[in-house]
Amino acid sequence: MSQSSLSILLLGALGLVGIGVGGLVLSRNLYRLVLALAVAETGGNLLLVLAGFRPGAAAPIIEPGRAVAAMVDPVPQAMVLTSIVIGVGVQAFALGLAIRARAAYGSLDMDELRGRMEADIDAEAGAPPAASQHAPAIARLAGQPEAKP
Amino acid sequence: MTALDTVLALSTLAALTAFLFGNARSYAWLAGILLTGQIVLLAGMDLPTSASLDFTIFGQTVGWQLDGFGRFFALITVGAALASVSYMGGEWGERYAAEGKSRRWLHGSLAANVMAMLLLLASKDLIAFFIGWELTSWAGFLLMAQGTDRALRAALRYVPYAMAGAMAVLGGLVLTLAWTGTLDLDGLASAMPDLGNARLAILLVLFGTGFAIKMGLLPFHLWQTPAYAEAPGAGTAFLGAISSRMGLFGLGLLLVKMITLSRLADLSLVDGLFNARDVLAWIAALTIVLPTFTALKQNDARYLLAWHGIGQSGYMLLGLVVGDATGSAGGLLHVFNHATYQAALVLSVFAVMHRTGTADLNSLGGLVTRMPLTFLVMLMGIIGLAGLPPMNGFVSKWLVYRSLMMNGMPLLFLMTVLGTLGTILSVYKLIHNTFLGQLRAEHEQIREAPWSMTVPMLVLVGLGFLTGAAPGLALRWVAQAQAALGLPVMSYTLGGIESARGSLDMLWVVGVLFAGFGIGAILFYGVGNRSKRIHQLDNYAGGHFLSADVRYHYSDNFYAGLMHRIGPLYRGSFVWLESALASATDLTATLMQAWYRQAVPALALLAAVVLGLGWVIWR
Amino acid sequence: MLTRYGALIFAAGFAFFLFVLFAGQPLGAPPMTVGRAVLDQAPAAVGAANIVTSVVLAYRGIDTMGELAILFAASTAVGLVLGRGRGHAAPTAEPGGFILQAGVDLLFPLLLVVGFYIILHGHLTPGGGFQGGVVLAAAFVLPVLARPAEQPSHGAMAWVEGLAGTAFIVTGLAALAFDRAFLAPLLGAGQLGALVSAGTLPILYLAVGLKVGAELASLLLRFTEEEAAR
Amino acid sequence: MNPSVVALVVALPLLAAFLLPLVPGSARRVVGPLVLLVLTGIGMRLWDVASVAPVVLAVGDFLPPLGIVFYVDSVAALFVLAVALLCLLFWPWAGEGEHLDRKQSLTLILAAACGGLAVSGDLFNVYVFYELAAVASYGLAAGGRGAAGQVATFRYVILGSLGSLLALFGITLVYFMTGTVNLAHLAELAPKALVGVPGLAAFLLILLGLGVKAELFLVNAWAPEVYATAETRVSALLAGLVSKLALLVLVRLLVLVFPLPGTHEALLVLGLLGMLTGELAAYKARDVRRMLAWSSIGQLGAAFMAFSVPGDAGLVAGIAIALHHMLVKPALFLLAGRWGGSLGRIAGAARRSPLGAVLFVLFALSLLGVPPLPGFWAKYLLLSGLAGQPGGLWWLGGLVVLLTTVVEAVYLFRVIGALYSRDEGSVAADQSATAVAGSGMLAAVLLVIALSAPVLAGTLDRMAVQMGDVDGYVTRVLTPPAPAVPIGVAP
Amino acid sequence: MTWTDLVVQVMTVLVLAAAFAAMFLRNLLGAAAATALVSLGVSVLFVVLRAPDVALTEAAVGAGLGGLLLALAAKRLGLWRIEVQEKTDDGEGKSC
Repeated sequence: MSQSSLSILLLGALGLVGIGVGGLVLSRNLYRLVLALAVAETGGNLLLVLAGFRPGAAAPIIEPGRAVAAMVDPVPQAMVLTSIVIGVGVQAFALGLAIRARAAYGSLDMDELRGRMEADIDAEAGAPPAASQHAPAIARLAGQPEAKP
Repeated sequence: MTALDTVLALSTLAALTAFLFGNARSYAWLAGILLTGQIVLLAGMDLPTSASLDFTIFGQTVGWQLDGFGRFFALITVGAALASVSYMGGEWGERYAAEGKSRRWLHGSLAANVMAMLLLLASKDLIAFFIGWELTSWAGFLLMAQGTDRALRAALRYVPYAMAGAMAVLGGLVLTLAWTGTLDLDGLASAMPDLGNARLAILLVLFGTGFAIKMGLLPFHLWQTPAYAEAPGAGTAFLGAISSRMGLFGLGLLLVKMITLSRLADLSLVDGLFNARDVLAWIAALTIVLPTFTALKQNDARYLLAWHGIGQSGYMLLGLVVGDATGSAGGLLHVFNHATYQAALVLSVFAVMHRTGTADLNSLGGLVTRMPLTFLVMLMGIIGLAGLPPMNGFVSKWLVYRSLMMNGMPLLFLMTVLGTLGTILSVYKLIHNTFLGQLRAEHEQIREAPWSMTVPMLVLVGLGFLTGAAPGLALRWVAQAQAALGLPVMSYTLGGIESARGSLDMLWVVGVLFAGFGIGAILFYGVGNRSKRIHQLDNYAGGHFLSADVRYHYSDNFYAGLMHRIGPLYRGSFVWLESALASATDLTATLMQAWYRQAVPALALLAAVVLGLGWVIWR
Repeated sequence: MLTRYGALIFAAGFAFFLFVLFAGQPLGAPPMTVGRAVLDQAPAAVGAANIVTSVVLAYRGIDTMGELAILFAASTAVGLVLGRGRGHAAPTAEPGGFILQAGVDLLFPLLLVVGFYIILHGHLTPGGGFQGGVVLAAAFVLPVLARPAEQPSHGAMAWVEGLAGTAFIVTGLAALAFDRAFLAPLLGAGQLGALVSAGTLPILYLAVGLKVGAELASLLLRFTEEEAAR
Repeated sequence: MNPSVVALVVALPLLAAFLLPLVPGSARRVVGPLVLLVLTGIGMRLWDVASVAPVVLAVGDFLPPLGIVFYVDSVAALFVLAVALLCLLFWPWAGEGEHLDRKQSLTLILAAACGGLAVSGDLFNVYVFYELAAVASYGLAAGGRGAAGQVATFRYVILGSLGSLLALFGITLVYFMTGTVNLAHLAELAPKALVGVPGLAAFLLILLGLGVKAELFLVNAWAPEVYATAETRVSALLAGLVSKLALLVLVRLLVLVFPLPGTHEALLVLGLLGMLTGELAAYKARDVRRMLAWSSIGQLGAAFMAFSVPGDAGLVAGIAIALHHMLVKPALFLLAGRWGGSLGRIAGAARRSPLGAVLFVLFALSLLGVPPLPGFWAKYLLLSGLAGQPGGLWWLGGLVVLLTTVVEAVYLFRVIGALYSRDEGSVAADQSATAVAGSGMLAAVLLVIALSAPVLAGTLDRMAVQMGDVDGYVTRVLTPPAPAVPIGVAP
Repeated sequence: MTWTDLVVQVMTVLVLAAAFAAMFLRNLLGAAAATALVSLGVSVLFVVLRAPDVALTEAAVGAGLGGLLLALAAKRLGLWRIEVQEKTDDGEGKSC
């Protein structure tokens, strides 16, 4: 395989990472966040496999008949196996959380969920709700003292 | 087991027993015995005495050793504690317990203070010093926080000051270690003067700030008044008498022993415009004047005295910084003198509070007929505070004045005189509003304070009078302190000082004074006595008669005319400074918290990574 | 709006910087410091024709153990989040059409066979415990999709999970009995390329496959349970 | 001692976690504690051995650097011990049915992962254990009180996964440059191979990636939310234990693999910012739980600053701070279980449970570094380490430490003042007996340490020297002690 | 230019396109499908990179299992009813 397509592969891997990370910071939908994470991790795995690849080398599997040819580095492949499974495990857990959050707050919008969460925390602590983003700045800066019952 | 070990063991024992049995009615006796034992041991101790406990940690040896300087302060500490404990032992303590407040904690925190201060005063190296310093701060906090929520709030206001001071000292400590390689005080005494000017200035600022905060020097004085005034009576007496002097102790070690005054004088700041010594002297002078005139405005006797406590510490520092034999002797002697009459005054004020239930100078008056002994105590006390003969306050202040004149510092001298003027005015307000004028109707049934309270007060003022008439008694300890610091030792006599350029013999002064009183009395009574006793209420003012049901006492808005003149000078700048600092911190904190409340933390992370990689790549 | 553009710029910059970094690396010419040694020694030392397998199960066996633990932790955590304590309410979804059901019935044994084949040949050919385990999981989940009414018992699955994981660790610990280090391959390398070779590797891979299959199956089944039953 | 004992540190808790659901009901409750007790024994044994000479285990008898290596020096042994004890202290005893089993399994897995992080000597293996610890702590955090916790955990998962991704890039970069992931091998190659821009970039990526759990500034925004919503038991474990192990791993990498110019500065700056932001944010916190969360961020910033000091001085200071915080913060979180609300609520709580209040004061004072409590020595080491450096950033760091300590004093004493104030709080806030007992035990340890400080100081120095001994690490790992058994042949 | 180069180029383009789709498709179910497609494409690339094990795993775990998980989760999240999630769930819907 030519060097140019190696560069293309590198670009592809990093492109996946860029797209995934971009989606991770851009989107506010929990489900979409999980997707973005999956895409970015796929890119990372591709990169890691690339780290062990040599053009013209064979897959690291010995066919009994054939003589042992030059092979690609097997260690990164083993690592990638691990990281793929890890990624799926985290993805499943995140989806479970999203389901619960949706069931509790009836929304998948991160901003809304975050607001509800802050409100719950303050309510449980018995502290007055924090000054909202829309309150005049000076009120936010002044900050409230601790709650006195 | 050296004498110092015994003293420390006794103080520890006192603290333990206080926390165990402090609630018992008769615990004060045990505490008194333990404290007396410490006084005896301290007085009889040969100097320097080192403790047998010491250990090495992270390459530094930590140990304790008491020299003349420390012993001088230690004696005052234990004495003040003894006075407070005996005051607590009687009716006052009963009332305190009856109000549902914990005598255990009061006794305990008092004993803890004594122990901590002894550890501090006996420290042999900076680590031991810092340990003692912190223990003193937090034991002081404990004592301040006793009793009421007002006291707790005042103590909480003390926390940032105390911590800032401690951290300044700690910073100085580590820098000292980094620069000189030693933390032993004697080793530093030889190593520190060799440091360059810049480093010495840094150390001076760090240590100086820490000590100044403890001492209540301007501009770090705001915490002290409420914290000391709101504490329970015995605690207030102890705190006002000695607690903040630990700052002076530290400054003495730093300025005189380690840096030495001559090196201080060479240390020129703002390229030679003035040297560090002048700066310190002027800080001291300002500390004399401003708090004193703030005291003039107080309407609560406790606050008034607390403000004076700050002002008087200025005299001590000033004398120490002037640094010749008489000046330093005056400064150090003033520590002892101030302890005697400050404690007496505070106790008398609390005696009045004990009977009348208030220390508000606008709601008292005419108590002289009801509480004559307390009146006597306060009278002698304010004479000492104002620095007039025959009390001991006169001696120390005279020494300071004299050294200022001799060293050609007329401006500073004028400042001290101004301070004394303010002192006289405000203490007159104190005694007038409390004891003179006409008795209020609600105070008709007031009785004299119980013996358990009057005796300690009388002992204290008696001590003040004695050392006023025969300063030599106290100057012994002072001379040892001077020697330990490496200052020129003042040659003293029983009556005062013997010097070619004007000596002072208080025995003569007091003798002449009382002779004068006697002659006056003989003339007055002997040669046709025309006086006639009238009742306290049988007088008239402004031309029209007052019937006995209208009590007339001119106390509200005291010194109206004077205040009309100097009132506009009170700007409250320091309060403004403090609140500005607080709100600035608040603002920064809110901004910092905004980071943790951001909507998309991942975005910030990403941005950071990108910037970081950019830094790495184009570095 | 501004933050959105900022995010785009940062994401692009991130990718760009990574490109700058990795473009400077020996792309296509890895140092193979460890890799070459592994390639040289693995066949003799471990005896697996599939060298990746010998790396996964022998050289980096601890990684695989951690990987199993991660799957276990994930499914446990999902159970903690989605689970409803004891007993599972029967899903309310109606069964699928005939075609689907029949297809699944045909598929089930096929998947089972394929899965075990992949697992047991993991040391010879591409594939192994993880891949085969996924197939097994699919084999058990598809019927549920077809007939939501009849669910396999979580209890049985838990047993498979636990025993498979235990088998892996015990096989590792067995080495201690022969005074070897933890997870050292036993039973000799055998003849390269034979089905019965590579010592304990097939056993390990079987354990991995069963555990992964059970984990993933229970994980998937968690998601098939309906919200309504909560 | 058979070095394979080291493997038990990981294998045993995992085995128990796998088997837990199969154990019949009555015995099920004792499995976890038993295993943790055994782990404690192993930790003590390892401590004894490792304080003489570190223990090396080549897993599977594969000669390093081919296989994975476990390396136990005295620091690692101490952390293994701490893992066992803290997991025991915060063991989920009560709970309903299956959920309790799950929490127990997750706690066991967390213990295994933390033990693995402490002993592992392989970069990618560290990554795996880090992920394991991550997933376990996600689960525990989400198993908390209600949906707010699950939203917070989701945000935590997103941030943590992004971090792991970064770390993976760092590892990939390292592999590109050196072709190995064995720490000793890397330490050998680093001076030549891991230099310049890529090396520093790899360090930055790994630092920010693994820093998420260590509450490193920039990646710690999850902490307040999670600690405020998770069970205090879990918050205590995360803040006390997991963060320290992530820290330990990062320090190992810094010492062994990345002795580059610039790494220490980066660590210093991040730690400085963390301390500044954490302490100041805590100053404005409106409830105790989040206050503690932010203060732990600040403390970890201090630890990072300490480790940023080159040489053994930095290691000594860092280890001291980490251990002290590992002791104090869990206790404070325990007490915050009942007193986690706003100050208005806990007003006057000291009258109801005086012992709890006294314990709170004790730990607060130690956190502030009031002598002679251990916190003072930690702070002293940190400051003297920073002061020993030639000026510049390091002195700025020292200044920040001093100033933030003042802020810390203010907010901690705000709480103490509320506890002891004479007006009544809105809710009855009696301290729970278990919390008092647990924090009481920790307090006893604290006081013992305070009394035996001079002795422990020497031990600390030795630990730091052992940890900083790179050449020793390389030789011990890469030259196997005994001739390896001919591989593949059953004896 | 050998066939591998061709495969690489085609698959890379396809994968990137699928990734974009996964990020910007309004229909989240479609986005999930696109994500699975990304995994599949990458697994092909793995084959080209002489990593058959990884390819199998990526196909089985990443594409198959991951896709199944996403689909089931989407069902439970009620994302199969497109018109509903348009309004409530999709954050981008509002903030664009």
